[in-house]
Amino acid sequence: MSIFSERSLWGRLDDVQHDAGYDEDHPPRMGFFTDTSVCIGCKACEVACKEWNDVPDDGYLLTGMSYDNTQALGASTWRHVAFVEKSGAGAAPAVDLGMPSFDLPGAHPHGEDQATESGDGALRWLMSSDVCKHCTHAGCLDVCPTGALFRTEFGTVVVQPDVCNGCGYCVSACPYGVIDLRKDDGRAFKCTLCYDRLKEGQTPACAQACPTESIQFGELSELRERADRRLEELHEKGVDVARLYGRDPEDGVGGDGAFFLLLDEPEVYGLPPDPVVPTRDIGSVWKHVGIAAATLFGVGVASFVGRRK
Amino acid sequence: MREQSMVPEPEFESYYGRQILKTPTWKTPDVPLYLFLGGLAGASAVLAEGAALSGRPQLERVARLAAAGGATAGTVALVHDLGRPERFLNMLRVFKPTSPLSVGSFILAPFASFAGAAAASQVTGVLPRLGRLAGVGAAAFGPPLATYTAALVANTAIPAWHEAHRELPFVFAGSGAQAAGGLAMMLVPLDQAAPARRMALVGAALELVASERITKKGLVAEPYRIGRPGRLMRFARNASVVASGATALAGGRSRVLSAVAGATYLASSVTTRFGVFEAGLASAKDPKYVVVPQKERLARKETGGAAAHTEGQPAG
Amino acid sequence: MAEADRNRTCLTRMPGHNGFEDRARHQTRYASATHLRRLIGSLCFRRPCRGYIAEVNAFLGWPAIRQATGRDRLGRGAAAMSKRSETLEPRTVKADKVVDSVCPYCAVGCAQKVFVKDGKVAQIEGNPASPISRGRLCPKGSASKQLVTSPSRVTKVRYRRPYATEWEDLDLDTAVDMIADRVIKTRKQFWEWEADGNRTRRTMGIASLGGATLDNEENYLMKKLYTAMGAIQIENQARI
Amino acid sequence: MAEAHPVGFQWVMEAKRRGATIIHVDPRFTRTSAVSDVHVPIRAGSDIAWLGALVNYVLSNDLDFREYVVAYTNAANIIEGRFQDTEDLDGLFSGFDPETGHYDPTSWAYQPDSAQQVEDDAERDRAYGDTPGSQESHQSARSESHGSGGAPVRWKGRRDETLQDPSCVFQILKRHFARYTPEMVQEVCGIGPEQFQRVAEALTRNSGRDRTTAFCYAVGWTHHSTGAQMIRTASILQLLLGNIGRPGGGIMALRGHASIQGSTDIPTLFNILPGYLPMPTASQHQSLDEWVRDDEGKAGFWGNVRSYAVSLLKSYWGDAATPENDFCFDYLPRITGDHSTYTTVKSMIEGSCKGYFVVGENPTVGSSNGKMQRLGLANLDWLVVRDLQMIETATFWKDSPEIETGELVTEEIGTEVFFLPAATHVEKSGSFTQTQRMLQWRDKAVDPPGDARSELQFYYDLGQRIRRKLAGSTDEMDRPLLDLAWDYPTDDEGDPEGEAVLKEINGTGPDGAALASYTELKDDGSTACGCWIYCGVYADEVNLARRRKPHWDQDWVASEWGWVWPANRRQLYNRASAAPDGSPWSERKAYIQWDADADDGKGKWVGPDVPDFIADRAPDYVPPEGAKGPDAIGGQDPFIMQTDGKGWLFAPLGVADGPMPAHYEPPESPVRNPLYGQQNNPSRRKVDHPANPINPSFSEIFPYVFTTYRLTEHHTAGGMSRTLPYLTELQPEPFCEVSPRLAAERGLTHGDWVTIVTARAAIEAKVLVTDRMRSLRLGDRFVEQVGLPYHWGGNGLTTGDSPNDLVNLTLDPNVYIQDKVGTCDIRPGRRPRGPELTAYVEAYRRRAGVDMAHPEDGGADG
Repeated sequence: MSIFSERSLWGRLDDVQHDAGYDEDHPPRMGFFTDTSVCIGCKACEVACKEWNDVPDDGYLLTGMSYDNTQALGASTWRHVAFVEKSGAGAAPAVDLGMPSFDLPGAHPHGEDQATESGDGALRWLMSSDVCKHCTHAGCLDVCPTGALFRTEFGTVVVQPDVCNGCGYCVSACPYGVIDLRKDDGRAFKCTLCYDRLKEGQTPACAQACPTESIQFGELSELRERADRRLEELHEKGVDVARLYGRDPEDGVGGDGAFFLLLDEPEVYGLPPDPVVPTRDIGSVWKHVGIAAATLFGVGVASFVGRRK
Repeated sequence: MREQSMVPEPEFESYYGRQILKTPTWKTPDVPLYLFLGGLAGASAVLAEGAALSGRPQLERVARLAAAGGATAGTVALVHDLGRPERFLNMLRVFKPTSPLSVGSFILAPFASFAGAAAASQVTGVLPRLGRLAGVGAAAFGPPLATYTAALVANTAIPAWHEAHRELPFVFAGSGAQAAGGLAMMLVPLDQAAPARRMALVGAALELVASERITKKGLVAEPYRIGRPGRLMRFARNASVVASGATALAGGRSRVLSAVAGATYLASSVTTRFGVFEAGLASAKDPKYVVVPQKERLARKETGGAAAHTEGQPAG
Repeated sequence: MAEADRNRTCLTRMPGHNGFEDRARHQTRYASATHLRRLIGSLCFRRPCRGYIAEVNAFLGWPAIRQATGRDRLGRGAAAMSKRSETLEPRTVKADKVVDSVCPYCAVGCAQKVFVKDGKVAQIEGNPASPISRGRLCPKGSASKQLVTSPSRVTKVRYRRPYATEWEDLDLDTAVDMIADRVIKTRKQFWEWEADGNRTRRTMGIASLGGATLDNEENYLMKKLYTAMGAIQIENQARI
Repeated sequence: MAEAHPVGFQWVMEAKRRGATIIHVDPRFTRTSAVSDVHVPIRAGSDIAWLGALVNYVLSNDLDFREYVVAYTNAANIIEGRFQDTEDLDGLFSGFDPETGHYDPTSWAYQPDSAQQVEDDAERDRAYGDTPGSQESHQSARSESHGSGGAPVRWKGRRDETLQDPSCVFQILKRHFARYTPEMVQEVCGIGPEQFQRVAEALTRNSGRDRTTAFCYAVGWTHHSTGAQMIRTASILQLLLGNIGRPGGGIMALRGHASIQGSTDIPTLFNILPGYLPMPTASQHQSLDEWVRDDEGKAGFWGNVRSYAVSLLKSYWGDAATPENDFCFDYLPRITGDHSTYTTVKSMIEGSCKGYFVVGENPTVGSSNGKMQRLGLANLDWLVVRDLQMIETATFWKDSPEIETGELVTEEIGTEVFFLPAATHVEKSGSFTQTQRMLQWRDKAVDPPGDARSELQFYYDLGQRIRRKLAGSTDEMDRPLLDLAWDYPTDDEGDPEGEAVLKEINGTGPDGAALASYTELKDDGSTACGCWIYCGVYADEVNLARRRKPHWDQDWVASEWGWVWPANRRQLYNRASAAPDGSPWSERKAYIQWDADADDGKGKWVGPDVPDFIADRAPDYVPPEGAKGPDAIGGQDPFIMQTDGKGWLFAPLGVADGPMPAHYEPPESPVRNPLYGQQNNPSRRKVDHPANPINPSFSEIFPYVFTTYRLTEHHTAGGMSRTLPYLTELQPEPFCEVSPRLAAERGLTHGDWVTIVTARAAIEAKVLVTDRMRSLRLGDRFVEQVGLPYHWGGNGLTTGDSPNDLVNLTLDPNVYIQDKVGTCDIRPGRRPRGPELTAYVEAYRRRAGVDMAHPEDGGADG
């Protein structure tokens, strides 16, 4: 459809701010690179985020999901540290384990055959701080009917709490399951990449707190280069399981503004393996809606055609 | 039908079996009702204008009221669903072609105004010419109103909805036609209800064909086949078939049968919307609907190279 | 310095002791509030135009109009920006003062900056200038604003009478005075000039536990006072 | 380290990024293990066997840094011929008295290198009016009588620098550790030989001239009845490898509280006074002379102890302290042995200690054997609790577990409780000393709310009131209070100025001006100094702890951020970073070195840090006969706080449980000590009380090992974390961790309730069944461990039973710290409630055959 300029909805888009109506001299696109290979699972990011953004607590529940009692990103959790305990061979399985591996840790007693000389790579404890991806093509932003969700001058995707009317459309449109409505408030919330701090040139709270530089903040273009180098370094060290996630500007969301270095398949961390922005198909959707509307109109007309009973 | 998937249960990894997507926060019954009411109102507006043109005053009256009433009740349902209802007007803050809800708001607002004005004029007899003009407007906005709701659910990351984005508009168009036709069959004398019967019949056929195409989509369509949404979809289909049979055989002869068939169409239409809605919820709640198709797509991409991104690939 | 760290300090470098006041000096290369306002101004209609009546102004402020007339045709960016977003700034900028502090939890000694607004703590965050912590904090350190502002903090003296089943209120002055009386009495009661023939000059009736979470100056006064009292059973977490 | 000190761990990650190998030794697979190159699961409490085997590996393969070892350690010292090792006595050293459980260390001593030394020493003893033999009592192994630097040796001693003499330390060490083999490590620790080999190779490969290895530890080493010796084993290893006093080396204690280092330097501890001056011991110290005699005049900076002591007395009693009255030495109360916290708790239960201040601690949750803590509290006359939140220690009288069981009844508890709200770290100004001895000043940000006050204000106010009430008293016992220098400027709210106190700590000269260095302290009463090692923090009237020069504006040592005691030295003993001749060991590891051309050819030590040495002492300096104090430090004696200037591979005295470490089993253990016939540390301090019964070793009733630890998301006894929503939601319930094998053995289901029982208590928690807990294979058997994060208690946003209730009280004989390793049983389901709980534990005791006549013993050594 001609209203959609090329690349606005799908595919590589190198200047997302310009596409969103900002002048050429807008600031560079900012983002996160979360290197999970150095994450120690301390959850400082979760707390620093809440302290800065006044996000309420999200309930007290011992989940048994390793040390993850936060469970998932949501309206009151904008950073979420996943903990994955993987035993067995040191390397991640290429496809699947032959059994669903979402059992709780230790669900399969090993008994006498359990190896006792640990440090043999028999056990991996993966940690990863998840966050809103600030997609190049953001489903939440596309579907928001009020303009509450908008693209900032930094290329990030932010909910404006003074506008949001809590329609909830964004919730269904996020291919990562990030954004959600806060029940007692009614509005949608998610990571703002500390929009307010960015305006003053400050680092987002989570990245500032992160003790081990697992969460790195900066210009997206630079972060991508850094991530490429880090991946190369890890591959040279023989960490073949390392891969970048959300780095590729050609992927289904045009690349993430917050991307990751993972040590296993994305779904192991609760991430979709190949997310696509729903709006990629909006042209097709409207086309079919149009035809269907015409069909309905036609049915209406046809109903009055013919002899009168 | 036994509840089982048509493809072998795939093996996949996930994070403690947790869902990847968020479950849509849209409330039941607000939103499925809204889907239904939009269809009813939109198709009724067409029916009303047809009736007006063809001189069927009782059909016109019922259809006009159905259009206005559906639009009003639908708007109420929609506003009620909002987390901040007082900010309903923010829906008109921008016009976003990427957001079916935004587009829908710019359809619903004029439609509701036109349909309301037309119905008011009809009922009160005031400003009949303007009322007719409004009726034309409503008829123009009616079909989009009835079908845009398909875009509303299709343009999401919910696999069961998104993967049906080509078919859902037709399901919704057919479902709307059934509802409008069904309601008129219930309330309009036999001699004026023929267009309503025809609309319901054709709508039912449209919906059945489109629904069938959806259910054949493999794993992503599994939620339409199993569990509660599966039962709802089967009920709706069966209801449509029964109502259509009755309508075709005796719809024009028996007032009672016509009314029963009409009510069955209505029930079918409502049930379809709940079925589609709940299939989406179920689809969001199980990570396999996200992981498995996406892994398959990645695998195809690896083997098939760049061709994978072309239109027509399931998006998952 | 690691690459990431260099980047981070570049972005967040806050002047060592002067707090945020001279942050302008550290304005980064990519954004500043004035730059932004200029940017927004060029994207949106300038609202208070001469000659327009208020309604027109309001209408022109309607984002859909901005959308239709500006470059953000899809209404996903500049056109959708709200007034709040346009003028947003971090609350730390409005702080009355920024105070250098140190995290109160473990002994790593991470440097904190405490932002104070209207006599209340508005934010506590890591100080990037620290050679120990480089601005980073763990979850506990990151929660220290909540520690300070916690609604469950007890801020009134509580008193439990012997054999009582409930707390009572007690005036602070009275409480400290009562404690002084107790100290004097117990000290005397358990006074011991000698043990096993050796002079001890002490009281065995009074003990104390604590100090590892306190300041050096506080520990100093405590030990000094206790020693003068003759109390020796003075201990803290270092033994536990 | 990633668990409990995440921000400090950034430097480990930094090292890893640069190629360092990270080895993590821990019973559990923790967040540290997750990012380490090697995780070595070890049976809790078996670290001496593990480290000892590494020592043996170094010694038997000649992998020690010989030049360093010969020059800087006491490897070459010849030990008295009377010395007998554990090799000779099946687990005991010579000098053990089975009656008292104490060692007499005289047989561990250095041989003098001349008869003249013996004669001089005897002469000195006679000058003090002692017979030479009575020196032994002064050199008692009992550690509470020593300050920092350990016990002073009498002489540097005879040395054989070829290290061949069979009586030299090096050879003794070699023989002592010979039985600590990789096979023994498997047998004791559950660590396989390949794993051992991997670590041993990594460790030795990364030590020497060009490379250094660092050790970090926390309470995983200190919380044992052999804790001090665990750290000594690491010290021996690091000295042998040349990793002490050099950049990138060292043994770093990761301490757990903001100013726990400060509260040791300026102690709220029973056995020391500020600056590690010993509290006077009644049997030995009845005058200033007696108090300082052990150290005075000895080589090193402890030789000036009289200046430090007199200056402290001057800061305490000001003008009242005069040369004529021994500077008020007599005002100091004397100790008579162990008055540590657990001993004090016992005297509370027994009714001989009636008033208790608890200040920023929560002993009913944070101290071991919580029941004894609560029984003690319940028998007080009065209790003062100062804290931010309503902690369990303040509410014991109404909601402790013993109330639930009926062992205590609220209406029968006569303790008068005062809860006084305290100020937080932003509501007062003051300094913390962090774990690397750095003082950092905090400015006050806001006023404390309501009745909340700083401790500074409370104690100042309390002191004022007591002094007012006693004014006019002629009772001699009140003189120390009435003569106390207790006058500090205050702000409008009555809060004393912290900087004024800091200045008193720093010390002042005759003119009242702040001193710049402890070398300026005098023993004539002309100087006052509250803590000699902190002298200089307020030099030139400037609060150097307040310095905040950004690290990017200075070199990597960052000397202008805060202030580090002593003398702003960032690394202790850094003279050892240079070879004996003063040149760097290698360019890569250069730090402090001798620059012979500096100062117009007089030469001095230079480098990025403050040299931990006398600045102009040449490497070839040999002290003249009879030199005292700092003058007696040779140019190649880097350990300037030791009286012989050397690092001690062998402790000729000062360590209560032997001159060398030996592995003993924890007081409760399922394992028979394979190394010696002696099962437990023979010198361990037992706490004899019916509420402290010890599980019999090897008991089938208590077959599992348990240990306690921290989680990142919480802080010690929880008062500062369980009360905060943001931390509570991250770890919202108490839990324990077990291996899948143990879960199968006991039928435990992941996420369900379980009950953990010892002879002291039974608690309940949810269980996490996880591969992170390893089943350890010791020889032909498995040992299972139960992991217990200990943060919980009855109050706060998240509540639960306190794991410390399970822990027994058996103390290290050097420092009186408890052993947190014990044995237990674990069963599915929740624990019984009320009186049934008491009966439940009682039944366990009966079945395990706990000897309630000697409950504290454990009975493993006959």
